[in-house]
Amino acid sequence: MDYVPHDKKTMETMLAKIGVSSMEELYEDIPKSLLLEKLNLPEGLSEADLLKRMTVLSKKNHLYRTAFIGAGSYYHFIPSLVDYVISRSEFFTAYTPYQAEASQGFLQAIYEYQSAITRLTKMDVTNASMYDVASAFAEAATMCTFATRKSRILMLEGMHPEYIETVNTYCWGRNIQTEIVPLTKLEESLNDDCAGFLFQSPNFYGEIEDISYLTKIVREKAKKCKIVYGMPDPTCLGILKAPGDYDIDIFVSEGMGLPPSFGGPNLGIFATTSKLMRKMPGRVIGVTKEINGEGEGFVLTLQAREQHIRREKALSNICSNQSLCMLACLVYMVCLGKTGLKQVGTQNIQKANYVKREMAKIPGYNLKESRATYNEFVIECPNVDKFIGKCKENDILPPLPLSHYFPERSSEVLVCVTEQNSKEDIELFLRVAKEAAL
Amino acid sequence: MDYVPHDKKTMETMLAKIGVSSMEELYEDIPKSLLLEKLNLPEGLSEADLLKRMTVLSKKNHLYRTAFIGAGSYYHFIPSLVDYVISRSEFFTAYTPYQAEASQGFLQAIYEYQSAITRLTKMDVTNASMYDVASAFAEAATMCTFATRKSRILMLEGMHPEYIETVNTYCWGRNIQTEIVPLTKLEESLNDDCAGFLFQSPNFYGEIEDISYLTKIVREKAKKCKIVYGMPDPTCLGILKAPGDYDIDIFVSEGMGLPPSFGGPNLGIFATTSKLMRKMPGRVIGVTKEINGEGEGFVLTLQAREQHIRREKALSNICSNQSLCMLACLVYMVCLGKTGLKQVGTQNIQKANYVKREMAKIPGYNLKESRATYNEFVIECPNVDKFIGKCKENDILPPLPLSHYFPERSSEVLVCVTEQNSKEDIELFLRVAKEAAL
Amino acid sequence: NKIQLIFEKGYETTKNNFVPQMDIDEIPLTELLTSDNLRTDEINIPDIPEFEIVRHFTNLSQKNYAVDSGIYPLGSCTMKYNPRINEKTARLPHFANIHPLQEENEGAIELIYNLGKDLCEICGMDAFTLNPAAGAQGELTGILIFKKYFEVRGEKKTKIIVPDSAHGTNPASSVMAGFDIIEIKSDENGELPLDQLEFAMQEGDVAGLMLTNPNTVGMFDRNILQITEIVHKYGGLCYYDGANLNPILGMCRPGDMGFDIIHLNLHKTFSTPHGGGGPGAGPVGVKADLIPYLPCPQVISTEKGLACMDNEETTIGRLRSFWGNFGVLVRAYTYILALGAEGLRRAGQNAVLNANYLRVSLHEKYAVPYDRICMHEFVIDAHLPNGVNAEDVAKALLDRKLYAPTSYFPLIVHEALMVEPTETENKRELDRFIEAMLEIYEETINNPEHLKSGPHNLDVGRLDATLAARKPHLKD
Amino acid sequence: NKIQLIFEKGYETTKNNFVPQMDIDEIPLTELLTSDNLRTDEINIPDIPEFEIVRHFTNLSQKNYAVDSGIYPLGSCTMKYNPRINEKTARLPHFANIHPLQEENEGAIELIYNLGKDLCEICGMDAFTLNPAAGAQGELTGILIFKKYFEVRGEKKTKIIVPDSAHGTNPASSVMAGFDIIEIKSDENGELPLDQLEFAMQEGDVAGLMLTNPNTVGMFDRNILQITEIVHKYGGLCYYDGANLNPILGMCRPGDMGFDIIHLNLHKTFSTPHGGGGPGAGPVGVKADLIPYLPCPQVISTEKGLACMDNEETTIGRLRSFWGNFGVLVRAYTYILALGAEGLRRAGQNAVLNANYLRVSLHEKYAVPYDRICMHEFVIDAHLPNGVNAEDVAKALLDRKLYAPTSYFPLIVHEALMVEPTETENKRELDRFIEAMLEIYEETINNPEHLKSGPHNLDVGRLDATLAARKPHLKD
Repeated sequence: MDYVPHDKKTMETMLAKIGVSSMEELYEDIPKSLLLEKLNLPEGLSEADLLKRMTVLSKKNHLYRTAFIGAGSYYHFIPSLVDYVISRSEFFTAYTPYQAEASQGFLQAIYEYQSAITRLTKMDVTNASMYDVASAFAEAATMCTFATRKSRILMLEGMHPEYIETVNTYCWGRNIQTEIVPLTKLEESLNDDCAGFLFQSPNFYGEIEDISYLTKIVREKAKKCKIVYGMPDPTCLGILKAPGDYDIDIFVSEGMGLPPSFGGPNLGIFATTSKLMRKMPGRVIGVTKEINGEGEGFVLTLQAREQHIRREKALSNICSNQSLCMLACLVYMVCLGKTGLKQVGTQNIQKANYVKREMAKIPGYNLKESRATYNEFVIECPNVDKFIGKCKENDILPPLPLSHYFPERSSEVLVCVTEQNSKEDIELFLRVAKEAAL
Repeated sequence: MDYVPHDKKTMETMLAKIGVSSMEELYEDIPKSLLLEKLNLPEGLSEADLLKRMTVLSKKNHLYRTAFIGAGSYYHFIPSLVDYVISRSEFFTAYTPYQAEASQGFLQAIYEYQSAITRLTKMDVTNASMYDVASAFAEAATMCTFATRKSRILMLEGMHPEYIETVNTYCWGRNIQTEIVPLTKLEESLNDDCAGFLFQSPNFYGEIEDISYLTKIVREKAKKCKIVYGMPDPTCLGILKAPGDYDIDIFVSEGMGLPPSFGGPNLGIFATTSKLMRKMPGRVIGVTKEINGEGEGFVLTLQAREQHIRREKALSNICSNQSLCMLACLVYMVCLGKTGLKQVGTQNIQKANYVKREMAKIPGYNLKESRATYNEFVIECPNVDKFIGKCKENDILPPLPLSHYFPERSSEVLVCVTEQNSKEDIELFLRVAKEAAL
Repeated sequence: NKIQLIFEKGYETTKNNFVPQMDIDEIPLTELLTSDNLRTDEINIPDIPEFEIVRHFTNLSQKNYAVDSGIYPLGSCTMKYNPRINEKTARLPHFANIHPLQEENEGAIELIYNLGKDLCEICGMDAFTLNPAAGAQGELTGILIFKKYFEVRGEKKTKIIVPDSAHGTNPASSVMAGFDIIEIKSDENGELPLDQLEFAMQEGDVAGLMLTNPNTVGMFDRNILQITEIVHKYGGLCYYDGANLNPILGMCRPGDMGFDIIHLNLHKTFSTPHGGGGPGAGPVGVKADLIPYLPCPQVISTEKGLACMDNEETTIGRLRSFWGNFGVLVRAYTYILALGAEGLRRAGQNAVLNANYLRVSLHEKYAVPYDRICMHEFVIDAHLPNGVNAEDVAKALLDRKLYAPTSYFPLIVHEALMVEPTETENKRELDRFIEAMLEIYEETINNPEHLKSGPHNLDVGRLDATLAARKPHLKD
Repeated sequence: NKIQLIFEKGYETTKNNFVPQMDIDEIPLTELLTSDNLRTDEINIPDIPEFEIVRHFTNLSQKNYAVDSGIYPLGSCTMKYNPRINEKTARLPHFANIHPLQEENEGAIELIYNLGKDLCEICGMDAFTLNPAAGAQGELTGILIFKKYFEVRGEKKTKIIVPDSAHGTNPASSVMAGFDIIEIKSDENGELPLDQLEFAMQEGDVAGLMLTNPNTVGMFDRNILQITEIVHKYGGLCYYDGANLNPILGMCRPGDMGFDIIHLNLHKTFSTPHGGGGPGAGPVGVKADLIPYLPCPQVISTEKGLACMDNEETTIGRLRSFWGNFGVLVRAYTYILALGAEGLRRAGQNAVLNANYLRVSLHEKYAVPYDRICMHEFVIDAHLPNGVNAEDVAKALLDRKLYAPTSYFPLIVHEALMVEPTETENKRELDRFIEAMLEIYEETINNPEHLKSGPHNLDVGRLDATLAARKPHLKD
């Protein structure tokens, strides 16, 4: 199966028009020694065989009936409208709307996304998406150095290990120094050399940081230092104070409205203040007027920051990003609206905290921290392996053993509970936990 | 969850404009004694709960890995484009294109369907679909009586029992007499009182009738009698002579391009000759010109035959039919094209006949008929119950035991093999048959 | 804007490849078929590149107004929103891919049973068959039950009463069951005159009455209880045409009004998509004494659970193969589960609210022959200034990216525009419609010729339907 | 045509109901959160009726040109057909709904491994990472591998050579890895001058070269073997920007040309949808000696089967969370399985055929600065009669329901229109494009003002980009 429309006769007509006699002649610029006979790949499949093959392959993954894992990727209910909208081929088969006048549909949608994100976060401006929250954190770190002309980045302990690794990679590239600081050593680590202070809340362990304290201390101790606040699951904004209500400079997050899909695609939300607008990487859409009329329309704007104009002086190399995912995120937000967003946030915190309380009552299970948590928490188990095994036996995707990232923390798991876990799921899960303690 | 957009304030504004003070006032025409307090139905569900509920309900059906059953509903591969097209909401949320100028898209598609069906069948004209082949047979029988002013309908033995029942129901309604005739008694049954002669080929048992003989004998023995040729699975037309190549008057068939879906929706294909065009029931699209211009466009036409104009003098009460299914059928046909249609036909006959030959070699299994078959055949089994049971154990949807329709034929099954049965499926099936014979 | 048919997009040796690769040894087709049945010519459907097919139909779809485009106020068609979740549930693999004859069908059978029970509650009936594939087939089913009922009782009844405001399918269906029609003229309120009904019933050979209530001018017949009483008094049956059930959802029930048989249109009242004209589904509900006549197969509840009943002696028989348009039933059941008791009532009420809001917003400029509180719809008589008529108004609406009401129906209003907004239209869209209608009214005075020559902004100008019927061009 | 944002479509008490019903007992939120973190204000996103959302986005989609609408000849973007089957496989529940950290992931891991292997074969490389989320992130990955490679070897290399025809991402990515740029001017054939390359490499502190081949003017650099040889001679590495891989699919391989690192754009060459600007995927392939530097996590084949490798000492680290844009990988793998060896080669060849067909059909009227057999694309220099420029031509194409080529890139051609039709365009569509271009040329002579003030047939007229940047209006 291929998707070339031409038949032989058409090809011959076209070759004649070009003035060559064979396809091979079109490749005369290529040194003979480079020309291949044939790739060592199997023959193409028919659509029927392809679908069968891919279905069989997919089923080598196990799909659990219910899941109690998060750790950066969360199971939330996605309204049917989301897939309806992103399956409209005028959206998914378009490209970056370079020709604005023929692309008002997608441009308006991006503008609406920008508006919705600023409404949700109460930040001043946002771009039209980054790849994910990890790389958004990394780009934010870079941006801090541009904004401050300093090159020391502090990350508060408790960030997702993969986000820390990502920030480290990007910063190493630009020769920016990074440090991970525990809360207890924060004050002493801060100084005027700091370009940026990054923290995650709810953090990797599900705990909500004391953001007012963090921002206060940074502002006091580190002049000019930019504050970057990030999170993996923005559904918490349905009940948590908006990022823009705190004294922060940049907000980053993973998106919403997409299935886990083994970790991607999703999107990175990236928002900042008006003051830092022109230091922000990534695509942005603005409203403008017709040159020869009074009508309004949408265009890509602030392109002077970008690589295709600025080349080596660009703020980042990011160009195409995650537009269709951004569209999904927009549709998710407007489907839920303020009421639904609040409901989701409420259900997550209530259900997760219910499980947390109930698990802590089971002999052998101990909570390690007392801080408020959203939809995740860490708990010490009497027998992690047995617990994980029993979950699987009951077709429950088990919590993440912390040893996955921290080999030394072999007795703890990171439990996630969302609105998708029904009462029955939760009861089964608690029963399994009990059994695993025996 | 409901889909009413108004909030309270809007409702109040509208009620005020109408000049009433409550919703209840709008129902003053209804006798008080009829007014309900509340329906005895549960509360509405959220979309998330709804999807879960329906998924659980659906899974009470077993979905087999592979199937060897047909008997009027066939598993064929459906190209991904079919669902893409019928999922375009401009198609699926439209209605019958009464306002032609704003509905040229669907009208053109129907016209293309009409063109494709006449190309496939070599009949002169077709309507834009009936409900299914059973009711199409029934409408054809009625049409025969209109065309001949006679009221005796003969059906050749071997038609699907459900089609016969359907024809009987419709004919009983109009006080038309029906008879089922075995091939051996056909000649003596035919006479000039016959309005129509209906036959199915491949028939219910998968056998291909001798159509040339049938048409010859009907033309000889029954003056004016119309001949109706029908089939449950038109994929056979990829390799079988076109209906229009025989001396028949009406062709009916089930559609293509749709999943079984427990038997519906699908569509009834209905085609006839130019001569009988104005006796044909159902919607038809034609090309016409602009009144004030030179442009061409599509409109519903020949409406003078239909119920909304002719009322009690209409040829049928059919109006809305199966348009979206018709669209699926069109997309299926153009996706496959002449090459694909021939491939499907070839694979079905080859695979089914391979299984037929191989099964017949297994001791205890006996073919009952020697006529040519397409993708189905009847075979006598040593132990039907054991065979059916073993199929299910191997996650094979088993062939239909003929006893389902004919209690006396308790040792036979109707086996169907299509292009969807891979070599592995077939080998497993044959192995199961062998085991069931032991 | 030349028409380009899909067939013009083929190429000679294009290789689409949808079908599984052949994996068994073939033998010559001539060994399997005779020369009399083997096709030797090529099918005249070209091989068209996949991408061209995608573009072709994407493009066609964009030339088609739909409910998703804007208001679709087709009277008696109930063009409400088609929830996307319905499309998802109907496509669940364990619904979409199960065979109608497989034994492990508990989910499907349960759905059929539950949906039937819910419809009984909604309509006040005792049993439902979900087999009929469309409203029209439902009507036929219902009228065949009339026929069977009297046949079994040995009563000779040859006529059915239908008001002149009825849908064309009513008389057409009656004739399909061998009945003659007695047409009764509606009175000045759009209601059925009781005296004429009684007069007709007295004849003795009348099987009963087919009635739409609310009727096609949007009026709920205030005498409904007397009507059904009269029919029953003379041994007749009452048939309820459910096309207009939407406004009374959860408010009152045809069964309570005295109807014996009812058909529904799931694609109208229960939100399954109209699909450009199908697939629909036309369930038929009956009172207890008519259950024996329902078509087969039926799902019944027994001590051992649900079961399929196939061979009742008195059944009218079978209407089509298998179980009906099951995929449509899945959607309708999804809808009922979504709305629940309260949602259904809200749907009905707001359908009435929207219709009356349109009516009072338009009746100063447009004549509304039955101008009192209506139900789901109302009818305008568009005898307009300067000879502008209903068709001209319809085309002018299309030009404004709106859809037109049902035109020239019901027949009792000459220049009828039958307006049914449904409950899912929001006020902003209703106001857009009102504004357009008032603007069109101004144009009837200021620029009537422009209206008479419309539409002007669409893919084609006004098309010649007469020419189409005179010289039928039904294929390329 | 007033803009109406989705937020204007809300109602106060609308009850959308998507979320599961709460089924456990709640405790006051104030017991779970402090006043410092509990949100007390309402989120300023209205509750909008479901149907309005559906209509809004359906309507927006119709205001958007896409590959499904017609030719989309954006040079260097490879806007080919996005097969529908890819969408289906990516949505298979066992792909779409699996968690990145679950252990029972054999299918996903196998897909990643197999796709990597196939890409190795297609590109002549030894290993691939599929983690990068986009071409630009792939470039960054590649350049970080440069950095690591020299760091580990203890060599101080601070510069990277980039031709002036390069994509803007090349210098931007290089800077992100701390390198300075040496820009080399392309010669009159659009190729890299060997002498200047050698001169630059001789400096000693050059890490290597980034090259697109065929380059952005569509020319395959005939000296490619000498180029990579020169770079290697001075200890440098050669980076292949895979944006333009499409025309050489199955014909020749970057690995064989001497490249050490390559990134691909799956959304270009391997047909995954561009999605309005993402999600894409930017796999990076390397020769064997660079494998230790690949980002983590990697899938490797071991004696016990496939395994995930995470902690290689020498890795450049992690580029993003988890495994990359897995859903995009599923689509690309589906595409490769569909095409196979023969199909990939046919794709490449026909991309070249189509580009050259357009080139020779246009070069009489339009200046083509590098006017010889091109690969997948060619560049027009649109200095046209009466001062008509590239932008004017672009808008005139939009007016004709076509899309415009990439404009004003590459920078080495001033009024550049960079035309890449791809192999999935059929000849009729190519001819429609040619006809439009020739018609536009006539118009430059007969009616240049009309062109300069276009577009005229779209939702909006030409928009003022300068104003947008001067007064940014980035939200409502």
